[in-house]
Amino acid sequence: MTFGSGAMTNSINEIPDSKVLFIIGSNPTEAHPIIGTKMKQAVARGAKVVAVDPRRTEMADVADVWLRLRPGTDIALINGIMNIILANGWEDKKFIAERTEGFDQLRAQVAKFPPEVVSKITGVPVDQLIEAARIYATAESAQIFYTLGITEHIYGTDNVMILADLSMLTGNVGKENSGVNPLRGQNNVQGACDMGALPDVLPGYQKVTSPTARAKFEAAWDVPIKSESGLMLPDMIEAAFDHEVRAMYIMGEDPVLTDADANHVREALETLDFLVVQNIFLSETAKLADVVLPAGSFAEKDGTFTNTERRVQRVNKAIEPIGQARADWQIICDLATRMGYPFAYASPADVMQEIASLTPQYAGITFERLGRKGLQWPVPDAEHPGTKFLHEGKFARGKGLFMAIEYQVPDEPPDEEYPLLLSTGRRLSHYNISTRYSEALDSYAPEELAELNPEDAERLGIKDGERVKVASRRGALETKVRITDRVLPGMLWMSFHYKESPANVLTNAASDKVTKTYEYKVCGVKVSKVI
Amino acid sequence: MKTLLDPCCDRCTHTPETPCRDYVRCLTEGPICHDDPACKAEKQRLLKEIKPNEENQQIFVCTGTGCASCGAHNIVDSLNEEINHQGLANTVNVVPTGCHGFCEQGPTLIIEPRQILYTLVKPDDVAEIVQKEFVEGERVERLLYVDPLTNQPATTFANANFFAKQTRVVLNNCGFINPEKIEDYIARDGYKGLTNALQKMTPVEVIDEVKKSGLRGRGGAGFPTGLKWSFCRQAIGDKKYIICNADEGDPGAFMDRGVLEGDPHAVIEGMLIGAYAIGADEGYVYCRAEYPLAIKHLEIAIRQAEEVGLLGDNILNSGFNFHLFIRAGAGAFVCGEETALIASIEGKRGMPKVRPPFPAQSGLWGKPTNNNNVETWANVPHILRNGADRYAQFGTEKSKGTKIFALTGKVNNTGLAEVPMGMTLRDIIFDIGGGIQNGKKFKAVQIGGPSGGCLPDEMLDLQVDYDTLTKAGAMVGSGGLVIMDETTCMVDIARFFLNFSQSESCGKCTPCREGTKRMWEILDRITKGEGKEEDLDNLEHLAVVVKETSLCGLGQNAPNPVLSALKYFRPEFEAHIRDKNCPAHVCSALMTYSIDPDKCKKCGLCAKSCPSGCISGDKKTPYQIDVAACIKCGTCADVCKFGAVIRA
Amino acid sequence: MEWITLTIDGRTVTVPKGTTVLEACRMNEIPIPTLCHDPELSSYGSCRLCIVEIEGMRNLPPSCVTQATQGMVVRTQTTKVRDSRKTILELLVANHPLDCMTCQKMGDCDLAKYAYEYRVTGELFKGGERRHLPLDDSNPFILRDANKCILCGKCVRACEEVQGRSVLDFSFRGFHAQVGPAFNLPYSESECVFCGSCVSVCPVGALTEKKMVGQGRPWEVEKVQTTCPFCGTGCNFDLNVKDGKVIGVTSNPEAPVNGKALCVKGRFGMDLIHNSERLTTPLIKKDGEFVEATWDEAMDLVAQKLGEVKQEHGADAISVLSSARCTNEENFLMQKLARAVIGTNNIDHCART
Amino acid sequence: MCEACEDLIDPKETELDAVIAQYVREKGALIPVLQKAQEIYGYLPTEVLKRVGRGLRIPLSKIYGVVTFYAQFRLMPMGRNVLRVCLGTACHVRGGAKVLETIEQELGVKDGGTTEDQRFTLEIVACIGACGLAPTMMINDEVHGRLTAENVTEILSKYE
Repeated sequence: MTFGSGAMTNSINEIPDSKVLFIIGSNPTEAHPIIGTKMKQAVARGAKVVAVDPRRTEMADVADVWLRLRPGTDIALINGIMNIILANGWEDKKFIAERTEGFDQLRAQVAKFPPEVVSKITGVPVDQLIEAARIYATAESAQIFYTLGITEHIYGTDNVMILADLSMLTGNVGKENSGVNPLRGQNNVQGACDMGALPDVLPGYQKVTSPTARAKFEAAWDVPIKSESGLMLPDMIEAAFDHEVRAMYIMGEDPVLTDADANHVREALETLDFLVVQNIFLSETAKLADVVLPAGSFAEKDGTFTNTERRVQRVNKAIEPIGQARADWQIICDLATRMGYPFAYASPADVMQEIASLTPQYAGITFERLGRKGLQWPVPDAEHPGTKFLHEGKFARGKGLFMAIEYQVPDEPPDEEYPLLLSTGRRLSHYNISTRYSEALDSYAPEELAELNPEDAERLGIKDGERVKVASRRGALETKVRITDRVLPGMLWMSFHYKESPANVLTNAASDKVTKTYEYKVCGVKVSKVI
Repeated sequence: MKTLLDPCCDRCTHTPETPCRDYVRCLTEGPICHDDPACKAEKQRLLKEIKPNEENQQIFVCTGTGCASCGAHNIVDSLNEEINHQGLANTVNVVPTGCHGFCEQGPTLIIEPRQILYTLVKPDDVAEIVQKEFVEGERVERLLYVDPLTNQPATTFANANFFAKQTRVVLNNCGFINPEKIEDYIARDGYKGLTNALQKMTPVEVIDEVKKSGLRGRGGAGFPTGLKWSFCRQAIGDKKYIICNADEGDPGAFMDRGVLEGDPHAVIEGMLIGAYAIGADEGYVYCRAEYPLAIKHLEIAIRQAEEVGLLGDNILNSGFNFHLFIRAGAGAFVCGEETALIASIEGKRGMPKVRPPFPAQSGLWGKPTNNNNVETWANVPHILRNGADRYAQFGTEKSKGTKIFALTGKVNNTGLAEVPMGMTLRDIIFDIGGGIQNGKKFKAVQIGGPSGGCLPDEMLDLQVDYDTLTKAGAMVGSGGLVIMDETTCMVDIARFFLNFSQSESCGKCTPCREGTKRMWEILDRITKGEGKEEDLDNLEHLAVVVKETSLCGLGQNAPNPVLSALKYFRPEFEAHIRDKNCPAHVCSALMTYSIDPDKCKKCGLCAKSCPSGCISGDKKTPYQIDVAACIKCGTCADVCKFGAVIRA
Repeated sequence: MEWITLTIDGRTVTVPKGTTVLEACRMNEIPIPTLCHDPELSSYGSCRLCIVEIEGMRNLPPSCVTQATQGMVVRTQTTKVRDSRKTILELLVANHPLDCMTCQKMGDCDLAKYAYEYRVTGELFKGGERRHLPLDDSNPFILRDANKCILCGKCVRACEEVQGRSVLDFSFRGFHAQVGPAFNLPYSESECVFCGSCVSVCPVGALTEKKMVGQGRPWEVEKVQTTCPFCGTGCNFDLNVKDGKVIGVTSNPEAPVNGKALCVKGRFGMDLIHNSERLTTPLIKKDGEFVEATWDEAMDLVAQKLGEVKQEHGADAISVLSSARCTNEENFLMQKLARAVIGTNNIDHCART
Repeated sequence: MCEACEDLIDPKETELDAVIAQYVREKGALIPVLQKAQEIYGYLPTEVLKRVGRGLRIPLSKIYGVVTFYAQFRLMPMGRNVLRVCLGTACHVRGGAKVLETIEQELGVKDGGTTEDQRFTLEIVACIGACGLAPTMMINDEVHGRLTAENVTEILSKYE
């Protein structure tokens, strides 16, 4: 990363006082509704909004400028905006001089993206590009918000880095209401990363490749730790497919529905010698398992979640587990013990003690301190009040490094055979897979409604509410369609909530070279009416 | 043809873009910037054309809403016809004007300079009027106004009782200028007050002058105008607004309409002066949509003022800017309350806001805002033209100046009357108003509309000013005087006002929304003869709670008509409840109908018109009413030509 | 900070400048009834229940919008004040159904609380006109009974000021005023996204959580604050528990991120906890079919199988998928299991969705 | 544009859009726009309110709130002539009720009603400020005063 790790630099409750919101590849009012409401409060208090999205989201409706770019052309767009900023001398020269390096390479790169060219690539009119640049660059403070519309591309990392460039170019980072904020998708994706549920880092982003880091944990755990990174999810799937991985233990997730190219995932898991799935429902993945372990829901256990603004908060047990179900942490402890390494934790509070002792960001955290309000990491010691926003004064890596980013195209753009561009995401009334098990929510939004532009509908002879067959190179499904100008012509949008219309049998498993994030946002499909 | 507004010669450089500070004075006393007898003569001639005199006699025809509805426009047309026909066009001049105020006798016309007043004029009278007045130099006696008390015809309008006791300051121009011509207003010293303010005074001095005049808000509460202005002037704000409240919603009041229709520039000049004093550069006139003519005249006036540079930027080269806009109300009485009015201008439901903050701090769009009603603004030019002392000579110690009252109801001379503060009700009702119609007995006068109260005859010698009336349980309000005679039922009147208040309540605060409704229900019960003994106490208790706990003036004053009626006419309420009797014979449910066999001419009209078919009889036997079946609608009594049906 | 001193019911109290009389009273445990006031919303001053007597002020000013000033003398419990409050409550009750026995709000209803405290009889204005509006039962989440509405406007302000949506507003006026979506359509036909903020602020039974109807009375329910298991925002709320069952969710004003605000999933999606399809026992697949097993059977099998794979193919032949849905503690333990117990770095989760 | 397409365009809609465009930048534009819209359509159909809402970016709930607050706005079609009978104080004490009765019988409609032949819409209003001529009524923009049960019938006959 150009200045730090993947966490919100600012706090959610700073949002209502923002002067400028630059929202790109993110649909907060549906995917992060409460953050969405805070943004609308900001608008009510006079904040300016730049929305960048091919889809007409609610924020696009209230935006001062809505840049309706072609999916996947974000890099060109941001380069163009930086080009305009430099052309008008709107950059923050003092900030650039004092807190950044690599500006010259950036300038050279950006020079290749004059507004006219960018307008051609992105399909956004020049005057809108200029207005957006003016609003963002000339504001006293401005926040960037992005979500999976930025990361779920094969060049997702580059997308993120160029946003960092934009913020540093204008000095809109490292102060209140100024920063670059990823809105993390899942309730505890931040925490899972913090806790080192990643193949390359131990808790607290301490590299497995670092001898000192390993030494610390080996001392604490009294076992050797492998020095080379392990497999990322997509590689695990491939390795399973190639019989290099023989057994998998999957807790709480359902890759068969949530991972790209689902059919391929299913095949891979079927080839395993042994599969254990631990979940609260018999998920599509669980159906493939040799052993299924019933877990307790969040209401049935104690613990902590860490939200997208780095706030560690309590989860409190409200009821006993249903039937014989057990809390995931108890199951893991049991297994470890049975495998000859006793995990003797009396409670999650004990676990947090060990976490604090090994994770610098969590050093000052205890269940007692979290109380009703939680704490925002880093919390270096027992007195520290927590950290509202990151990078004040200096970046994690010292000076912020400008990265010159080259424009790239998606792995599988539409073509003659698969003429429509499929993009996927979440809707307000559901959350991934689990909310389907809420009677209330499911009766309210019982089925998929893929969004199709009137032009295409006209051409394909499809009417609102009709059922269609959607096919990609990897698979096919049936779904109802909603005809709406929320999507661009040539585009189809689907959620991935519905196992009846599992969008991920269509999506492309090509992934980002660094993070291995699948390109959920772009692949080619064809649509035909079901007769 | 050249008008007073045109430059006398090419030495005059005044335009809205290049304004001249002496523009207004120049038109009437000019030229100022150069001395040229020819120009002077020219200006004097044009001035004469406007002001009536022997060579230029003028017929002022009232075309205010009242007279217009009685065909005043036809009269104007036939007058012009007749005059041309008689070849008098260059010596006689017909001027359609705003309200003369004498609505009862409309259409009226006044011939200047002779001050002749003709009343109840019809188109057929026109030929005779022109012949007699302008050819033979005679009067048309039969059209002169006759005093109902003395039976003497009034030789001039000034000695007609209706006008004689009035002091016309605000209404000075009403009826004597063409409201659609700014030059008429200027010819009668219009915009001189503004010129004085801009040329000779600082904003603070203007405010002090208004304070000194003792002017108090004419909208009802009577808050000192100068003080109000100073609050808004002192308030911090990058922008300030002023508002003219022309949402004259009080049933029985129409003085604001009279002023807007008859002399719109007086209001504009008043607002200009106020804006200069307060430091506002934008203003709104919020006028109810029920006043189309007022809005029309106002629109014309604003356009004309803009054309000559009296509205806009750098007015009279003083650096002072002011822009004026009209907003038509959409029909909600509560919008007379200033915070509701502001909400309405902002495009919201007209629901009052809690104060503080007061509009002077945070009003229209959160900016400091000053709001006065039409009559208040119209007073201001006089103060600045003639000085506070001249103004303050009228009125009482605490209530200075004059007040326009709208005389209506069972009085002989209905219309608009402007009198000095402090005149007694008796003088207004009997001298100016000419007493009660058809020799009936005075019973009560309702002052101040739904916010005011009913006063009985023992209060007739009360001095009309803010404090005295409030003490008596009424209020000046906007100045509606509804006169009631013995045939008016006070319970029915109280019920009428509560019905009005509860249907106009915005519904925001509990006491007004729910309380006025329940008060009305109790009163309705009583008029239907279903009143209970405890009703009066409950009613009084509820009235006090609503008065003391409601959010805005509407709710706080809605109980006044009930409380004052209970105070002065309690026996009449008790009669309804205990004796199931309406002394005034108004509450139909409490009435019995019978037919006097001696008076009955056996025509059968009553039987034919009786909706419940409860009247029987025939050519030979007098008709009779089956009291049991009678629904007490009163139709029989209305249709009977011989007064044979007895109400009791 | 500038401080001012005033007298309330004979007590001398000192509060920061800019405090309202109501706040001053509440800071000092002096009870004042309110129906339309909510610290999270703009002040409205419409219910008039918080009226007090203040020396030198005419009428009875509402304490919620009256600023406390130096030397102010306030009386909150005089006969006049109490009588007026009682009359206002009588007026509200006169236009409010008296089906408290079966009302979902029973035990948690502010109107009922004050009516009881002020000995309201409901007799005073008996027989007068009442509202008769249809029940809005159009959606799975919110029940709207406009006849119980007291027009305090909290829901209108919450929808506009907190949610920025303005689905609700007043319509008509005076006695006929009501609150609802445009054209008073049912919620289901409006722009409503069912965040339930309106429900969370309603002081009476006009807006209630449909799924909680008949499930439990406030005094039977235990409230447990916790963190929402859905998106990454990290909203907090109270799980309402009765007899070991989660019957619904209510806002917790303490919530650091979201205050009273929630979205449709957080407020109404928790019935998934007791979904009949929940796994209640370990399952072992025997020739293609799942059969129920004991924990010992299942856990021994897992331990044994993983052991075998490690033996035959090495630790890296095992991959562990942790979960962004589970707690920090569980993720920590899972990666420790992978690294310390199994001995592989093959640990990952769907970090990227 | 071809004639066929021109036929599809609703002139009222174009007029309304022009009004919205004229006011869209102005503060507090809602009420004037609704007043003009009602002039164009004679009343305020739901579709028109939605169009105004989209044009001025005002939530529909607020527009409905405003429309139902002010007496002037109509959600139902109005007759060719709007007849406003005044029941203000002056008219009340001078027998306005009787006049109203006669009119109600004459037209067969009550307050707020519209005759079947769409000739009249009857409204009761508080005061039209012509109290001097009480009892009074207003038909469209014309005021009629000194009404009696007899002369109203004749006045009504003048309106088609």
